[in-house]
Amino acid sequence: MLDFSISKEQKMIKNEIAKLVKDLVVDNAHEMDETGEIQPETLQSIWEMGVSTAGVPEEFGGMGPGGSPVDTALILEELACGDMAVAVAATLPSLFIQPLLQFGTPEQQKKYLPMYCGEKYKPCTLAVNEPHFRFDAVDLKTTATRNNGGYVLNGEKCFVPLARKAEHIMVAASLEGKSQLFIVESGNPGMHIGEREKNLGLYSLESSEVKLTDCQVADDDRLGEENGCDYDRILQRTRIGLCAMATGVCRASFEFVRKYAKERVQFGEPIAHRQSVAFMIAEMAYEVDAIRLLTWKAASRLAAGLDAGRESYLAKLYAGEKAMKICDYGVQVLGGHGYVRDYPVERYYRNSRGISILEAMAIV
Amino acid sequence: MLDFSISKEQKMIKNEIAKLVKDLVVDNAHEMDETGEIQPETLQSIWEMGVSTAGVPEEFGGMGPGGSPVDTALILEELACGDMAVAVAATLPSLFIQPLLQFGTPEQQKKYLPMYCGEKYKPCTLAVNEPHFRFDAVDLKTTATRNNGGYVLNGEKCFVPLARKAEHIMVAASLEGKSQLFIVESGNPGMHIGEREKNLGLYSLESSEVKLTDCQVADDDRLGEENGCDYDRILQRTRIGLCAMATGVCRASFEFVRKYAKERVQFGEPIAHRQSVAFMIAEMAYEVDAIRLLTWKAASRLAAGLDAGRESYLAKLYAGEKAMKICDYGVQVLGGHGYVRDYPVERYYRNSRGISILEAMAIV
Amino acid sequence: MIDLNMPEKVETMQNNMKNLARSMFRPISRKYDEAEHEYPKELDFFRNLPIMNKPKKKDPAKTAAPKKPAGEDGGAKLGANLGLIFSTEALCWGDAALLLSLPNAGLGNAALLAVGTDEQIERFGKKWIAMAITEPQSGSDSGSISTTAVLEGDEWVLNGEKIFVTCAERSDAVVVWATVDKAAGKAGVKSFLVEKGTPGFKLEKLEHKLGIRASDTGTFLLNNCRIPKNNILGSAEVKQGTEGFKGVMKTFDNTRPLVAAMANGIASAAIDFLKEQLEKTGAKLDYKKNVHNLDSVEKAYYRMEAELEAMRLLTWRAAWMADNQLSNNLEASMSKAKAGRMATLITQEVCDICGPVGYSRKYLAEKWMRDSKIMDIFEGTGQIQHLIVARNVLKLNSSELR
Amino acid sequence: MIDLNMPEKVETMQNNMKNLARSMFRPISRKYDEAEHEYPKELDFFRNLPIMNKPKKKDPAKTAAPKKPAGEDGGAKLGANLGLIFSTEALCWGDAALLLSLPNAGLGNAALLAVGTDEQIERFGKKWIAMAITEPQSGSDSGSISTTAVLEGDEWVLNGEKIFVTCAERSDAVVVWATVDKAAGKAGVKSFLVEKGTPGFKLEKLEHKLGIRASDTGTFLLNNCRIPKNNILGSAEVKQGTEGFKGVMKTFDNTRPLVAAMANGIASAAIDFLKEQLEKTGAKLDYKKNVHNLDSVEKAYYRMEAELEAMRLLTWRAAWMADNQLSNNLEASMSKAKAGRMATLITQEVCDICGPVGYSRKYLAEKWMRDSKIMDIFEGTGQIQHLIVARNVLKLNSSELR
Repeated sequence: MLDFSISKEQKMIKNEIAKLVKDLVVDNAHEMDETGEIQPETLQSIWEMGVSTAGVPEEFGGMGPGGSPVDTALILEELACGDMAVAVAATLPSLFIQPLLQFGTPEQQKKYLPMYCGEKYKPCTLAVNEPHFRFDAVDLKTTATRNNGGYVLNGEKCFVPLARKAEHIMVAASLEGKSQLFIVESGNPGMHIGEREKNLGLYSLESSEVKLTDCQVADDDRLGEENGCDYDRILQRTRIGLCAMATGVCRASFEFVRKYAKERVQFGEPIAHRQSVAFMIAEMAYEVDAIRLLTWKAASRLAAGLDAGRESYLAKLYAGEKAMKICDYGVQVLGGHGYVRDYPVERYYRNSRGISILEAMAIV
Repeated sequence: MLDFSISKEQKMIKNEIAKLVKDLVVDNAHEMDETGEIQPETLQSIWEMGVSTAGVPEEFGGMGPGGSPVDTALILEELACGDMAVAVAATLPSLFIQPLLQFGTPEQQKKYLPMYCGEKYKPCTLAVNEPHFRFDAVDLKTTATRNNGGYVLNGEKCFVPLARKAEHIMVAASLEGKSQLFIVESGNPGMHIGEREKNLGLYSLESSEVKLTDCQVADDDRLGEENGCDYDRILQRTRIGLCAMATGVCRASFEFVRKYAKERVQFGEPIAHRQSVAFMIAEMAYEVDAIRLLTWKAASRLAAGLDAGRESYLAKLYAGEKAMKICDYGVQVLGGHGYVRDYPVERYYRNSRGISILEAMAIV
Repeated sequence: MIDLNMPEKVETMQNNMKNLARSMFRPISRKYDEAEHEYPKELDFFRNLPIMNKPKKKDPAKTAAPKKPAGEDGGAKLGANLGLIFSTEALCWGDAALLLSLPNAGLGNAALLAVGTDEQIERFGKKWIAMAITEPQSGSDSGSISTTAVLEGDEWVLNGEKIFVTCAERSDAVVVWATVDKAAGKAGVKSFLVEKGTPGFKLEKLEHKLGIRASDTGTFLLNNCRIPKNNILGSAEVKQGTEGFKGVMKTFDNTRPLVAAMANGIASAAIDFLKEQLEKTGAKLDYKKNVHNLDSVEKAYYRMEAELEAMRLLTWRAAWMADNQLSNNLEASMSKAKAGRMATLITQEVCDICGPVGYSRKYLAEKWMRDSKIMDIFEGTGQIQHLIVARNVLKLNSSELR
Repeated sequence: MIDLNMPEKVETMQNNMKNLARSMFRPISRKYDEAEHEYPKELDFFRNLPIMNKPKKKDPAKTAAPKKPAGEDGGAKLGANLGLIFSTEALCWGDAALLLSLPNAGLGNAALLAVGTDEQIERFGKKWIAMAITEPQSGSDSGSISTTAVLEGDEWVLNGEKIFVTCAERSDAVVVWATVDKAAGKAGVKSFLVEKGTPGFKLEKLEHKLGIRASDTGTFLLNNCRIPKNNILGSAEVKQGTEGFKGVMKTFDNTRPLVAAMANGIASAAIDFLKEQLEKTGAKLDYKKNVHNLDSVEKAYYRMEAELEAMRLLTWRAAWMADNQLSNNLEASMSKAKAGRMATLITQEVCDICGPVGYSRKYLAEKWMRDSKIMDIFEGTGQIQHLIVARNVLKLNSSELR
């Protein structure tokens, strides 16, 4: 049933998150970006909303049934509209929990879910990106080979959020030509976690490179053990996660600029009265909507149990390109003021480039 | 010496052509386009300017020294500013003459140049394009193989201007992996010239497909005989020719729209007073200049005897993309009026798409 | 609850429409592009097809109303507007110019059904009715209409010139926009049913166009053209302010998404054509690899397909809102702004990529490039759409943002 | 006679500048991007380099004049403007923020040399002089300057606030734009030399920026700041009309192509970086195959290189015209409009294509994306440039096309 309306429940969740974001994130986002730190209380407050544990059975500490991909997309949009780094950090455990929930063996679920679905926000993470030109999430250079009844991992990962703080990292690696996920404990001697990375965007999100050198993991450290996991399916979900965040970042830029253009007077009139400015804002308006609709469509397919390979691929392609364009317009409308970090549009500008480049930063 | 100024001689040639175009082409271009016919007198008048025979030694009927690639670019811009189909048709013999002049053996020059450098415009043509998806001018599907001391040609060509009227067609074919040119007489039983083609643009330019089926030509029908020709060099020159015509078509669209926008009143003011319209026209203005400058730069390299492979390649890539954009703006500024064939902008729109698609329609 | 999955029955319906377009439109697409102005007699087939005669097909405003209002969990409706959007895209995948030539399905028919009296519907319901709005001096500026209608006894006397009338020759009657009171500005603009053959009503010429050549676009002269008093559509009263005109302009909220759907149809035809070409060369489109690791044409293909998805979703949303009685003035213009522009760019790019195959009239790609361009122009140019979107989101009036 | 081949000596010069940039700028590029506001002491090396001290390097307006006028066959000149364009591009290939931080090469130095008296040049010639134009309420609208200068006896008394002053902290003095007669509008705007340490002249804050972080951009407050009467640059007389202001604006005709050259430099750095990455993977760039038969990144590479060529040629032309005493107001804005915008888009695309390598601060691609954005903003935004181009080609004044 084609339906563009947000349900009462969805509106409620959305409003709650929006309130939290307004109270805790919006006014602090600049400082977090400058200092590189997100207050643990912020992450804890969002954690308590149960965003990452919706859908996790209560026996494992979760919220039980609920949390459709569409709902999660709505939540990610709201969070990223406040700050994308917060959105990634706050929902980071989902990147570990959701694959486990979908593809973990009962033993794996029993072992890990209670560990990460407690009352406290506890970092755990997913390592997909690799630090080289022509990186392709479907064609990983990191390898897993069978060895001694377990697996040996080799390769380099980058942009692994909170890698230094996580006790477990789920690592994507190519096993016999097929991408699979492996759970590596932080103390594993074959895994070296690098210094904090410096990147174009997401200044407040701590991330690191992760080097795997003959990193031995056990048989049951492979997600789904011998059955493995449907890695493509996970990628679909993380792509939609990125799109949902793109919607949020772009909406933030659009809303800021819309207000600014009406207040900023040049040549005797608000700059919003000029077609060149107004038309940029019009384009921002419908492109934000377009990204959101593509996100919703891909998420709708997942919600209906359908494959979203095509939809998530096209949505990420679209969101990656348009997010950059929208956030570029955001800076441009402010002119010189858009170029200084006092205004949030420059942060949106930097963060938006990550939409196309990054993989697996959030999951629906 | 970096110099952006047009010399007195160049200005003179440019003005003469511009006058001819104004007198014979501008007001008739629409009718030519609708009827599909270019008046022979128009071609003859332009022929008499010596555009195609500049540089051809007087002993062969030419104008003797002169006619640098830059000069030719200026001429092609003026002609195409009137009508691109006329520009192609009027200078078509150059596509036969220039390769002969540059790479023909003395015998070949002696045989063909006087034939085509007389007082009368006489069609002869060059066949490069091929009617298939992924056509690539540097990777021809038409083949030439050695046979009985001569060559056998096989393949299909398209968009061959005036093929039905030309007594000789120079055909590009791949010989032992290297593109070469072969002169084929119109009566050759191995060459079948198809019906007049219908295309997106250049309605008044008659063109045809040419099929070569075991088409036997003699040893000395290969341009340059055993030495062959530098086909890449010829492509460089034809690409610049297309760019020069692109400059003309785009300038015509720009100039028409500039005038129109100041006269057309909507909502109580000329539409030129609206930034959305004015900014399109500003972009048209500098993109026309950019195409022209890229054309001049590539032509300057040829004029200095330098390789223009990179410059002609980039210029054609640029011109192909921007010509479409400029001529699209041209239609858009006129709105509904731009969509009817009474106004020339719709013709520019169709013709502009040919810049990127077509190869070897003019030569500098 | 948000759910953007297309219902199966809609997909089936759209496939049926596409098959109809494939079998009825595509085979004659080139023929009537070449035979400009000639009526495609093959379309008479559609005269008796119930689907095209039902009022709701061409009267979205009236029949769109669902039984109960849409809302959160209130059971959002898939109504007439959305249905029309899906069939329009499918038919324009076949041929947009032929769709515009469907008998008895003119914009005037829609206007009649939307605001005509029962008596008027009775009199004109079986006729093919065109719509005449634009004048030589008013393109985007519908408010500056200078054709006049003066009531003399039991007749309206019309004078003026109308251009860009679709189905000018084929139609049986024309809805003509004219002002009954120039001083009243937009509020004075009314529409009138004028039958072919009325003295003083003359088809002056047919336009030769860049594209949609199968559609006969023409100019009418009205020279003391007298029509019955009750041929006015809606009230003759000139209301204060611009309310009346806003009503007239509101029909655009239904027609703009339709134009967007036409754009989507043409764009999808072009993209499908490119896909065929690609697949013939052995390319496999599996939506997996990073676009930077693909062939340039494959990347272009995916980018265009993503744009098409965005165009469609914006269009569907606008129509869905109309079906659910939500004001969609903003969303209608968004869909048209986006789809009109992108269809133009997509068809241009497909021609470019296809090279000789995109340039030759042996194939339809070049036709689609010509046809699609009108979608960025009629029912309000892209610039006008951006203006409407900007005024909406910035909450500026037409004197602040001109 | 048209000849767009670059003379060999110019190519050599540019290569030398590029080598200088490679050895002096690139190694400290990241360091001072991170250490925002810290003066790059390594640049002291340039204090004594003759090339940066020569007036003509920073005084195009004055020294650009060739011995004889340019003209058809008259021997077109390759002068100071073009020379500066070439070296600017080369140095910005190294690092644009460091170029903007070169000692004693501020925009104020250029202004001093352009219009200062001998006495003023004597007094200030050895100083590093910044330029203060923008105010919180006047960005693009230089005509609305509200900082005032009032003559009291032998002193000018200045009051106001100036933002976005490049080299705010490092400079020894600042050229401040202020109005001596608000009622006179643009004609009342004059510029004044204000030395650091003058009472009432306060550096209020330094900006944290998206890019060009090595350049210290700051805000000044002028609070009853008294300077000697002869610190005014040019005449104190308020001329009728806007002639005086036009003169001030005319300096933009020289500086805009310079900004364009900076944009070209950054864009070329990004493109070269992509080329390196491509070549490492074995790609061969030979400018032969149809772009539709290439890998998507190779196609993108060629498209960006073509854009860069266009940006350069438009820039060179504008500077060449200045060197040859031709009015270049239109062409200067064309170059800035094109280069500013495209450098932004090119650096964005290079980051995208390079993926993780484009996103990490281990490499400079992401820095160039941040740095280049200012080129579409300062010295007049892209929108202002389009406005100027449009007014020029359409022959409309600023009240007709606002």
